[in-house]
Amino acid sequence: MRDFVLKRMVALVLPFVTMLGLYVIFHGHLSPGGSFSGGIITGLSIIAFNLVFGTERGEEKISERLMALIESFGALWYGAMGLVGILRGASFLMNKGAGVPVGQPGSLYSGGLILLITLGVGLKVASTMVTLFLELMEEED
Amino acid sequence: MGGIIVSIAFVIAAILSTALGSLAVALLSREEKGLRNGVVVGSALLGMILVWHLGFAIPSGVYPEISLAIASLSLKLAVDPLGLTYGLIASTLWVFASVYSIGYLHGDDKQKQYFTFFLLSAGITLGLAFSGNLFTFYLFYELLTFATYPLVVHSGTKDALQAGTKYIKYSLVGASFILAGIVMLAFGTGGILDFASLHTALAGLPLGRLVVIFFLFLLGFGVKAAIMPLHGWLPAAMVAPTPVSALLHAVAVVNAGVFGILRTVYSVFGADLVQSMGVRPFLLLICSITILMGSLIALRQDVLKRRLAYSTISQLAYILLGAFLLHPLALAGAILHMIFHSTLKIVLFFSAGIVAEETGYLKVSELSGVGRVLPLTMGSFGLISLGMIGMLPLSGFWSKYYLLRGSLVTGSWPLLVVLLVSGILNAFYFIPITVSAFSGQSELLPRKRTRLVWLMLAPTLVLAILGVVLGLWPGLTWPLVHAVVNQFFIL
Amino acid sequence: MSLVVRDNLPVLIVVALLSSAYVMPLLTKIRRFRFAEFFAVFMIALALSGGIYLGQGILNHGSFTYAVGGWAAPWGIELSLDAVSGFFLITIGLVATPIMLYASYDLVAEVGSRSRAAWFLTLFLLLVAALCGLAITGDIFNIYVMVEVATIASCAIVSARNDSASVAATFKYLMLATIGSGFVLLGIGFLFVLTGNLNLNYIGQTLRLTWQNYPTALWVALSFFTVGFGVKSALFPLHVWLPDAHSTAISPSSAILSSLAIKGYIIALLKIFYVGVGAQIIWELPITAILTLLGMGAIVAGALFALAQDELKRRLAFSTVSQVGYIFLGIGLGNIHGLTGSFMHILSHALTKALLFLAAGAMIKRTGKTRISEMAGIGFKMPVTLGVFAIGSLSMIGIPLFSGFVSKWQLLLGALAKGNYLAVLVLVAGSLLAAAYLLPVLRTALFVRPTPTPAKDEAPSVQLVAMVFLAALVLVVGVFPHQVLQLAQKAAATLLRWGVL
Amino acid sequence: MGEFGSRIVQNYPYVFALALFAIGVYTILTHSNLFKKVIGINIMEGSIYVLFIAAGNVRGGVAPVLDLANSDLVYVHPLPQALMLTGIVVSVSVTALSLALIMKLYRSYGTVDAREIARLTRLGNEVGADVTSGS
Repeated sequence: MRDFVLKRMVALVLPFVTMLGLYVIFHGHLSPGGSFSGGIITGLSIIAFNLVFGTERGEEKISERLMALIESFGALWYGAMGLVGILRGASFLMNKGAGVPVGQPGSLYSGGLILLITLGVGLKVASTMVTLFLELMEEED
Repeated sequence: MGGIIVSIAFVIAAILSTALGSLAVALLSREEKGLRNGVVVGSALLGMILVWHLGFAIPSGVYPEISLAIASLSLKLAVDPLGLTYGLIASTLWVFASVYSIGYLHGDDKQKQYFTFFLLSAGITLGLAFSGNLFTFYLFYELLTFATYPLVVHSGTKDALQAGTKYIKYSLVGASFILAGIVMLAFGTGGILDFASLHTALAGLPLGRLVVIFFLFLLGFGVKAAIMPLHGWLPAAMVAPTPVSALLHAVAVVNAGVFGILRTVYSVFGADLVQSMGVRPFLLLICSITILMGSLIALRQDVLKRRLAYSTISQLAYILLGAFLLHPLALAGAILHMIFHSTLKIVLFFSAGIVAEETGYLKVSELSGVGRVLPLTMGSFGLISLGMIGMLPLSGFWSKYYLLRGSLVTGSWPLLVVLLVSGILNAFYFIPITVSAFSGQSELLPRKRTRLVWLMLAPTLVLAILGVVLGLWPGLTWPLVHAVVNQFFIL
Repeated sequence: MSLVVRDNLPVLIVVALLSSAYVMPLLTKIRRFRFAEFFAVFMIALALSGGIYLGQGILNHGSFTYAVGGWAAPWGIELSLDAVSGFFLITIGLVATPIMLYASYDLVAEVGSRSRAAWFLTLFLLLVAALCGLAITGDIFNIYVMVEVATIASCAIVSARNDSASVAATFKYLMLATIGSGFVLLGIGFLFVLTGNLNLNYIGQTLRLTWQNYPTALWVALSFFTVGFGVKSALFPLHVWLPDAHSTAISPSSAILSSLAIKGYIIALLKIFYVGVGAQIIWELPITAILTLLGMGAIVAGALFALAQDELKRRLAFSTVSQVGYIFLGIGLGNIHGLTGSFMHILSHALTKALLFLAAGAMIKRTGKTRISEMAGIGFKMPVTLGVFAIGSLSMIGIPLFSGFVSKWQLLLGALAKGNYLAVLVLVAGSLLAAAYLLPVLRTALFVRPTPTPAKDEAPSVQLVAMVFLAALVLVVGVFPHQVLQLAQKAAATLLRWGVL
Repeated sequence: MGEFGSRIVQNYPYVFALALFAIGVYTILTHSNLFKKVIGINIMEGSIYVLFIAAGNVRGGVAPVLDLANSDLVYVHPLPQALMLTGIVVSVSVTALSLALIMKLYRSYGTVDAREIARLTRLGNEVGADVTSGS
């Protein structure tokens, strides 16, 4: 793709899109949206980069191997957060009841583990989207 | 005989000795022929001794049993006179057949497979004999089909495979009737299937359902007993090696069917109940048809083994006739006939096998003059076939005598005609064979003694002598027959 | 610590399986592949022995519930550990481990590349995790999620080898399975609208009081479930995807799909019908009669289709259609014997069909022959494999002393208790037909001897161990079914709410 | 009929959802173009979202985001929305998987027509049979 306007535009907009995605992930427990929507937006920003600048440059920025790593990490992170409840003597995924500090309602840190879980899920969703995209691109070769 | 220890352990040991023998044969390498033959004869012999031991204990009247829970059904082994009769016949003849097989299969490259299943069938047959309830009976009955299938298709030819398929089809369909019957029975009695307690449990069931169950059993066991419309597999299965035809299709498998019907009539329903179901005339009619048709078709067979097969069909119906007359005398006749027919028919098959192996002749029309080459073989064939016809000093006479008396006592005089006509037909299809074998012209080359012919001849002769002895002293079997009759009729 | 593990065992089993599924891609990148295979086998064995332990515990100490996240029943997701869960967990444990062991041999060569092999392991673990999840969950939407995970994993597992035939079969499977999911979700929507609950027990309580107000809506919802789960568990005539999918997949895939995956959906159906709606209501609606009819049709039609196949794996696949009919027949009969028979058949068919598919896979791998008519004399080449195949066949036919008989017996009693003589006939005919389509394989392989006699060339010992283990289980369940049967009866009693109402 | 008609009108979201569902299933089953099948799947899934969201709707309700300042707000039922989020994730996965499969199919068969693929598969089987019986 040699479209100058497209490249410049995307280069300009992408950081903000990524930022928006992360914002949505982090505010999942406060406002509409959450890990899934945020993850999709974050993932799409990476996909857009790959589309516009080509998969080779995409690979340079974030390698497929790293993506796979993040993907696995996201899922394992969720499991690990769930185990916090168990390790504190309560049940799986237990939050407040397991003694996790929950913070002030309405502030960014509220809801205890939920933020951390959302983060893991968001990463997982983003990386999965990218991996799926890359898989489909590869098949074409 | 008070000193004899009677225990169910003997039954288990007898079953295990043959089953483990089968396992040992399967594990031995193909080449170790000597050891394998030793194992085969040894375990068959051990099984026979153990069963005979129990047989000697009959007068003591102690009948041990054992139960094992399985599938909400109990696996039960028990000793009773009827089971002992079948067990004694099978285990004894198995020893002879195993010796004969070793001679017959000499040089065959599938001996290992053959003897594995040969011994396995022996174990299953003993299990069948000493089954203490219907479920156990059904279990061994079904397993017997699968264990004997490899023996039927032993040669691996297309004919053999087709015959095997036919055998499996008939048997499995039959067995499913039995299963349906057992389920209906179990459902009606609340799970009671013990032969010992079935009578009382059946008492409350509606007669109509009992008749349905009875016919399900009859259809099922009738397949292996080769009752006339269900007999198709038996002549086809004659492609099997001769010892298999002799043992399975004259003794073990067909008698399993007959034994099943005896169990159905006497152990499951009881003579009184069968009487009150009003099915007796129909049953007698079927048996008469089978007797006559079997004999008539046998007349027209040229292949010797097929002629013997139809003769078997006809003779088995004698036993069933005795069973269905529901009278002590007739039952005695039936039990006697079961013993005698097995002993005699196996001799006939053994002889036919020796003839086929030594001369290559399979057909009756080819046999003229064979007697001069194989005098001992054809001599025993001739003598024993006389017994089969029911000539006076030979064993077949006594069983038919009791059958006749039984039918007269119960007033079923038309059966008299059936039995007499059939006897005449028997003479027509047996005597010409012997006559032409000894009188006809022979163009035979001197026979080649490539096989271990003495291993085949010895059991034949011993059994022929046994057949004669039983004929001269029929009282030898009396304790057994008496015990069976006593078991089911209060005399 | 051990107490912590024991208290949280239900959720830990699923978490362990899911986590190891996601660890798998990492492992294959940093270690030798052998290690990943070993790890997968180890994790499955570990998690599933946990499952078996749990099932034992339920048998001995009764059922219990587990609130995920500490949120109690009507609000949170509740795991309901009753005899049904215990039974299915034991089934999964006994069957999935040997299949995984079998698959671990030379997996890379089987599916083509290391990355595909890693995918296979991930998907396999995901599928098993989803099945465990289905076994333990008491929440209707959770059921949907698990069903979806299982569906996607099993679709992907079909095309593990990536050859064109299996991809085409996968696509067909995916389309129909998705329609099935659509119906299931629609049914869940109906139940949610009717009761306002997602917890099965609460749905049941609400429906018992109010169902007479909207019988039609309930009836429609149940039809949706029947169609949805019917497609997924290949209930005749919705089975069209199964023969292609199960016959083109690699053998361990076929084994797990045929033996466990479709049973998971049946367990879900049972839970929704009997826990969520309740036996009393089910019996009032014509649904049981329809299931009985479909089950009988499946038994006969599946077997007839199987008879017409010459390709071994296709024949086994159609046999699954027929055997699933037994399970649905038992569900349709709906009495204690029928349901016990269904549960026993779930276990027995899982063991048996896994065994048959694995043995068939070993035969096909060694000889390259896929058609039964070409298999003359394989028994001389691979006696042990054919031996276990014979055990599987006899069990499938329902010969006493083999596990298949135990379930057949219960189903027969159930049919008689219902007075349904047609079902008795079909059950008996079904085993005859099973004999008709399985015994010719044995006949050709064992008794037709090609010349010259082939030399012995047995399957690799790891795979033999897996198959012999399954065969031994078939025999153990057949000869000593007491404990398993008791658990199956308990599961059936749970569904019928015996002792609850 | 009048009562029935009024019930239909009252429950129009559900009727709409079921109609959409039927359209989706019809598309999947009847169209031989694989992409259209995937579109059918998405229509079908969409109909279920409609059903759930309509079930959770409260007339005059607002999005279920807690507003501490305004305590007398009526919220719509948040549960169906959460459920449908999961439903969307599932449908995305299914779509992704089917697209990947379609690409593989296109590479091996050179077509995205289901009938054509079935024909080619059958052909392949027959050729395969010939090869094996000949060898």
